[in-house]
Amino acid sequence: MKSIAELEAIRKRAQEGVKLRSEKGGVRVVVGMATCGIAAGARPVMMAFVEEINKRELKNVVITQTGCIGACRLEPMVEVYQGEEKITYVKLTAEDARKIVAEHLVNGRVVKECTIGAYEK
Amino acid sequence: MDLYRSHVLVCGGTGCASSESGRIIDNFNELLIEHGLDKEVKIVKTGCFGLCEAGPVVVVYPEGAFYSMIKVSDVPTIVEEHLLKGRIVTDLLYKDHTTSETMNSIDEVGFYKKQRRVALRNCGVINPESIEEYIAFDGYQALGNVLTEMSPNQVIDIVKRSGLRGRGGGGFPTGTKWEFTQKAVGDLKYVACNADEGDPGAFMDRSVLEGDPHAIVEAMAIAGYAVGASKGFVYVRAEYPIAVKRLQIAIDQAKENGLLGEDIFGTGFNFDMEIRLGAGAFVCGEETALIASIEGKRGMPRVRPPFPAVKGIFDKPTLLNNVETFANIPQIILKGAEWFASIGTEKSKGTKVFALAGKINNTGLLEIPMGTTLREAIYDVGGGIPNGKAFKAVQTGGPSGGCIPAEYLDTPIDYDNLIALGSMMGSGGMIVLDEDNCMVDVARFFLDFTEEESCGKCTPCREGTKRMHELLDKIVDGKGTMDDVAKLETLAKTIKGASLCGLGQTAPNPVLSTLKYFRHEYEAHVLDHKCPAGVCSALLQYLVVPDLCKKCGICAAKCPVNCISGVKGKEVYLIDQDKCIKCGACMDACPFKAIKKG
Amino acid sequence: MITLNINGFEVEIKEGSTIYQAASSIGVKIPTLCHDERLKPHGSCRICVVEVEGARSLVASCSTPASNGMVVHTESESVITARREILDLMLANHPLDCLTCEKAGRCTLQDLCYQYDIEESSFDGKKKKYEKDTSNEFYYADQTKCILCGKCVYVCSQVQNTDAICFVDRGFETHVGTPFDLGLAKSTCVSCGNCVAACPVGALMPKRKEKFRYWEIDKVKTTCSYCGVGCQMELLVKDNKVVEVEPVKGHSNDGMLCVKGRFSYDFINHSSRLKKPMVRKNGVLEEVSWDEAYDVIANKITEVKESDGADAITGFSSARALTEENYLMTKLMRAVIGTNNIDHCARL
Amino acid sequence: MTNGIADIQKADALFVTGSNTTESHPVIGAQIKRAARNGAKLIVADPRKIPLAEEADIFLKIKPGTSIALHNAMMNVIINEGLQDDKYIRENTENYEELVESLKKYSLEYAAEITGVEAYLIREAAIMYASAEAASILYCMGITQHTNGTETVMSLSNLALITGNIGKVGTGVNPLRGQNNVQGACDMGALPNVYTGYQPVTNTGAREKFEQAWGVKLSDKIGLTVTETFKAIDEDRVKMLYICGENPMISDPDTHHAERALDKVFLVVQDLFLTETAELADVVLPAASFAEKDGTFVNTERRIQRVRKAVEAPGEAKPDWIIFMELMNRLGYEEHFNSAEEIFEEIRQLTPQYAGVTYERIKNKGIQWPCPTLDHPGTNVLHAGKPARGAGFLKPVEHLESLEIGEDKYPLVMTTGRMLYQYHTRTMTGKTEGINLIAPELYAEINPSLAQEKGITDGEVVKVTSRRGSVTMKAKVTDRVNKEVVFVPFHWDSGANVLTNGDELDKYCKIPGLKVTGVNIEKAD
Repeated sequence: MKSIAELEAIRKRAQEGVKLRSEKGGVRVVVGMATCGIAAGARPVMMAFVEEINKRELKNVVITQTGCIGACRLEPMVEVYQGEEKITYVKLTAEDARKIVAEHLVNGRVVKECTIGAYEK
Repeated sequence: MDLYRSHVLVCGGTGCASSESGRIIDNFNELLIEHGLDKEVKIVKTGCFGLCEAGPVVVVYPEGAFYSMIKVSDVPTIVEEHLLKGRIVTDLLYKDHTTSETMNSIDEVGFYKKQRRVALRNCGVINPESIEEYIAFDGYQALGNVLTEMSPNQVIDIVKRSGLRGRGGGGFPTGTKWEFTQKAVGDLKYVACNADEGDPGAFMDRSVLEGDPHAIVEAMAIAGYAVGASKGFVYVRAEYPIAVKRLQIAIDQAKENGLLGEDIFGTGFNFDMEIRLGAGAFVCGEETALIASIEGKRGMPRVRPPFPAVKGIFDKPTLLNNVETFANIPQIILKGAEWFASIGTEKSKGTKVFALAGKINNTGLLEIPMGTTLREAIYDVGGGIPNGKAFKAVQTGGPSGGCIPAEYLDTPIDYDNLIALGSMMGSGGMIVLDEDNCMVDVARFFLDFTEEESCGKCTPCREGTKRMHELLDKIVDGKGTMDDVAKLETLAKTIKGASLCGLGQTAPNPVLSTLKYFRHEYEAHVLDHKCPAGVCSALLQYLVVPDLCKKCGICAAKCPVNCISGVKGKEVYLIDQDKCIKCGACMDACPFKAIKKG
Repeated sequence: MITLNINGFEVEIKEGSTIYQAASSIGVKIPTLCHDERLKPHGSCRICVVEVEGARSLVASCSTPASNGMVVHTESESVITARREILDLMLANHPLDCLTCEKAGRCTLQDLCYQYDIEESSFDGKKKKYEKDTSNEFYYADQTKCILCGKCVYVCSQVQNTDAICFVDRGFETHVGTPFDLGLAKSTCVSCGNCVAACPVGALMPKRKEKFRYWEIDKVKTTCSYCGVGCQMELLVKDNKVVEVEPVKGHSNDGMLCVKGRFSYDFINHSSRLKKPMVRKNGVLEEVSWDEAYDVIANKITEVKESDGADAITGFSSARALTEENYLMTKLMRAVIGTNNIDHCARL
Repeated sequence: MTNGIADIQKADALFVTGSNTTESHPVIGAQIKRAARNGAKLIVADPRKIPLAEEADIFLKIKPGTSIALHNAMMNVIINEGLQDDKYIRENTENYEELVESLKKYSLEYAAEITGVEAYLIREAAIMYASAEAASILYCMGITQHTNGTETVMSLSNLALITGNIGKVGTGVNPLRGQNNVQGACDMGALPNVYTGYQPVTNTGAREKFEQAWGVKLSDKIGLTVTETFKAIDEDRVKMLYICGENPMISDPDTHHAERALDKVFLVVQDLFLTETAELADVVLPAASFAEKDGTFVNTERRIQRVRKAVEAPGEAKPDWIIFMELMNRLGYEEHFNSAEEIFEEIRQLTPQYAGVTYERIKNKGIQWPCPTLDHPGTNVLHAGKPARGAGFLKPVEHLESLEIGEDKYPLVMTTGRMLYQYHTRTMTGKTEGINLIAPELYAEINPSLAQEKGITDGEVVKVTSRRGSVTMKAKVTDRVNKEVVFVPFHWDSGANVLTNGDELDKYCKIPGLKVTGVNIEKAD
């Protein structure tokens, strides 16, 4: 290694890989992955989230899973936590997931059409 | 590095590895593939988490779920429930001994609450075989800062001001040692790391090497820069295969990344290191013996001066620190001398890792700030004594440490307090003894070790430990006299005063400290022919309590040496003490609890 | 130069000297079993411990540097207690066979036990027992008697530099042996006997051809008659017979000898030594008187000189003989016979 | 030796050549090892992988008889690398330019070809020797026992001179002398050309001084050397030979020739034992051993040390000096010494180097000559400041192949030497049982590949043949020697010296070329 900058570059890259173990703040994407969710197609949704976040090298984003939220009919459901705010998306497809990453996570614009509010209307 | 949604950290320390953590990892990998989770869940083999009592340990992030005592058969449950469905498997979570509460997250576990992890900070957190993970947790940044921004003198100044003292036992101020080595004249200098952890039961050095080997590589390079050395040796005992393997991987990775070798960070500084394997002699932890062993000679201490800082490996100035000492260095550089000095007591700064064992609930490795009291360590972190037994003493400092009785439990732990109590810090062994331990037997146990491990060079240690051991044997066998006790004490003092190296000078500590605090137990053995704790078999008697005896004769039937006589249904049974071999079969057999040990 | 105080006396000595050296310089004798000026201080026996005011514990005088202002007591009560205790420990693991031990009379352990009134050991535990290694032709090793002062090992590795012997095993089982305990004959030992000379007890002893006690012998210091190194040695003489040879510290040998000087002295008293002059008569050498022998030689010299001149007589002097004898032979040849035909085997 | 033995510990580099020191001078060998272990660099040159080679930083396994080429190439490297000591050369030597010129042809490749040593090793050895602060050369018969032995020594002294490694502590050109008092014998003029203290018999002043002291007229004709004597006997020029304490039947080259000569001459032998030589004598005189007399020996570092009487001589045996004195009296020359000390007093009157030495002064420790006055402490380093002759003459010397080499019938080179346990002709060591058990018999060291070629296995009896004869001995198969070299210790009778050449002598000092003998080796029938 010939410079500090090189080390810094490695560090930045590497931190992404381990932030799960240290991150307390940031964005949490919680995918409902109980039997109901999986049956409704939660797996490809989650994979889409993982791939997209990876591709965009987003920092401070944690993807996690959870059990049954209780509204099985709305699965696949995903909750995005950011600070105090919680947005619940429902009936997602992989396509939606990529959109949520692009709009919500990157640009801070909630993908209104996928939220539980929009669906319930 | 790919992004995963979940990390499963499995302890790959020696303790957990011996309880099949390797197979657990394999099983996880198989099941992840089976369930198609291998792209989203990552299995990480880490170093020791410290709470070995609870091993094998598995922690699942991002939740931090702390699973303990995991068996291979538990793996499918964790995969199917937690990883697939997001349901934490409560049954497998660690339960606190004191509260019996189930702990969801590792952060909530009482064992960790009072700890402050500096030396062990990455153990159980990173994959020790990945330099990227180490770098992610600020690895090699200290080395970078040192090489690009600091002069060797500034580095030494920081280490001095931090107040760090040698963690191998001596407690010599580390910065001063660095300064001596820097000032010593020599065409070549060496940095050496003492990883010859010889105290039975102590494994903090092993844990660091297994869990965070890059920290040692980084620290040694920093030390090399500070003292003017370009070559480092790590002396590891061959009994630590995992540590050796991971350290070698770390060295290789550091070389590949240009963090060892020539012109590091483009600064012109060169540093290389290699591992030297030791054969596991206790005495090789003594610095001059260790140096002799690195040189390929018999591991035997030599007289000092000259100190290694002046004449060390191959007669060249050598800086020798132990693993835990080095593990603190990168943190001190990154966070500053003041930060480190703010932890601990006036004369003992920072944290210290202890290997807690014996009659204690949370057997394992703990890192606590200096100045934590013995009581806090034993009760708050260690979870207290199991089975409601009474605390008797804590033995610190390894086999040549001393036993500290209950009245000193509130002593803050630091180098000087422990010495004042007739014990020592040593490398951080901490063995808790309860009412069932006989202190004479404990002293004999440690003498058994030091006698065997004496290098044989100087008379007091070689001959004296043998005779102390023999005198203790005599006392334990009920054949001792008060003359023997007196002789034992004089002999112990001679050995302490006249031996060549630290091993001999401290070998009598178990005897001297037990004589100081538990003399009544010696007297009981000699004068009353009794072992108060009921440990010393020669002094035990099995007696039939006549009032309770139902004259059934079962005891006589069970006795393997036919030393119980009586007439079934008519006469109370009687044990012939001369013939009795104290096997206890009669007591176990008696349905009426009419046989007592005393 | 530094100044220290030993037993109430001021001592000035070169910096870097040990307490032991400082004491020796004013004639204060500190007992030791393992010290040898030729060796790096190793501080094994601990008999030389002394009290230094202000020090945490007793220090080994052989390996502790003297420092300015140091106040040392070499025979204080605590020192004597420690020495007695150490001797007690040594004796506990040493056979009490002084009556028949060949080292008796020159055994440092014996002398020190006498000096410090140790009649017998107060410990009655295990004693070591080893087979004697008699495989070397010239000396034997009896580890049962060894007190592990280490001098033999260090003399072999630092003075003789042969590394034939080493410490084997640990703790109470420690003993001096050869690699893998194969015995001296199979080691790299060159039979110099320099370890034997260093042994303070009877653990390493020359194999004796006849019995003697050290108090029966006379010692004569001389120069070795083998190669040109000029090693200094002492001939041990009993009843007009050389019974042993020991090295002495000299300029060229630093207290060493080799196998020849040390052990090959049998020729001195060998039965085949010439005892009378002989003259060849009728083709056979017959013993004659000195007078007759001189006559034969003198007559021959006169005869040859008359017939062929002095240069027909040649003398070979000897690189083995005394300087004085070489001189006299050249004088015989040059002044008396009258020729420069004198040479010796310098070239061979 | 130009420098004392203790100087070995003060050298930064040691160049040991032609000396199997640990076996021939074991106590010096130990001290060389000690110096090496304490950090001195050690260069060893020898045809055999002697024990010292194991300790060496650089070992040059040189073909026998090629030392001059090695030394010249080393000097050439030193000069090319600019490592010579110009100041010393300027102030203390002569003939430097001629030397430099003569060295030019000794390129590393050329020297490697002659010596069989790889070029880079020669270069490293040269640099190691020349870069040391103080470098000492120690040599022995491996350098001198050649028909060009004197020139080989000159090349060594050239090496020392151009690097200024002379006259200082820890340096020097140091011959290790093989016998206890070979130095004393030389000092006393037991040589055909000089009186005591190397005063030439051809020098009128010296001769007159001795004539006056001894009260007789003295011959100015240089006498015969040992090797010349045998030839002279052959030619009837010598009729009587008086041998004191020597055993030429074993130690001298070409035993068969020596035997014929000794048989022919009227022989007087004075010795401790009936040696192989004494058996041929007409008169045998029993002498006292060193343990039976008082006197002095002078060791290899010129130290005059005391010998003391410990026991009485057996039977009628007498110290040699008493025998000489009585014989002198018998011949009509009055000589009455009561002790060796009285003789020594006469010696020091006649010998400037000894003038300051008395028995009283050497009571406890010996003194190194030159010691000209009673208050002189003796001299540890010769040529201090300046070489004794004013300026060291750098005589160019050339490598010359021995005449023994190069004949197809005798394709191998036999080199002789000593072993640790035996001494010289075994008259003394051969009397010790233990010694004979360890070193019982003659043997020849031969290389494994040579052994294989000849179908010889270890321990088998082989016949070694030279132009002078054949000897059978046991084969010791070892890679200590290279394939073209055979080593035979010379201690045994009817042994190595049956094969060696006694005719070709060094032109300066008449030393025979014992280290190079052309031989062939075959399995014995």
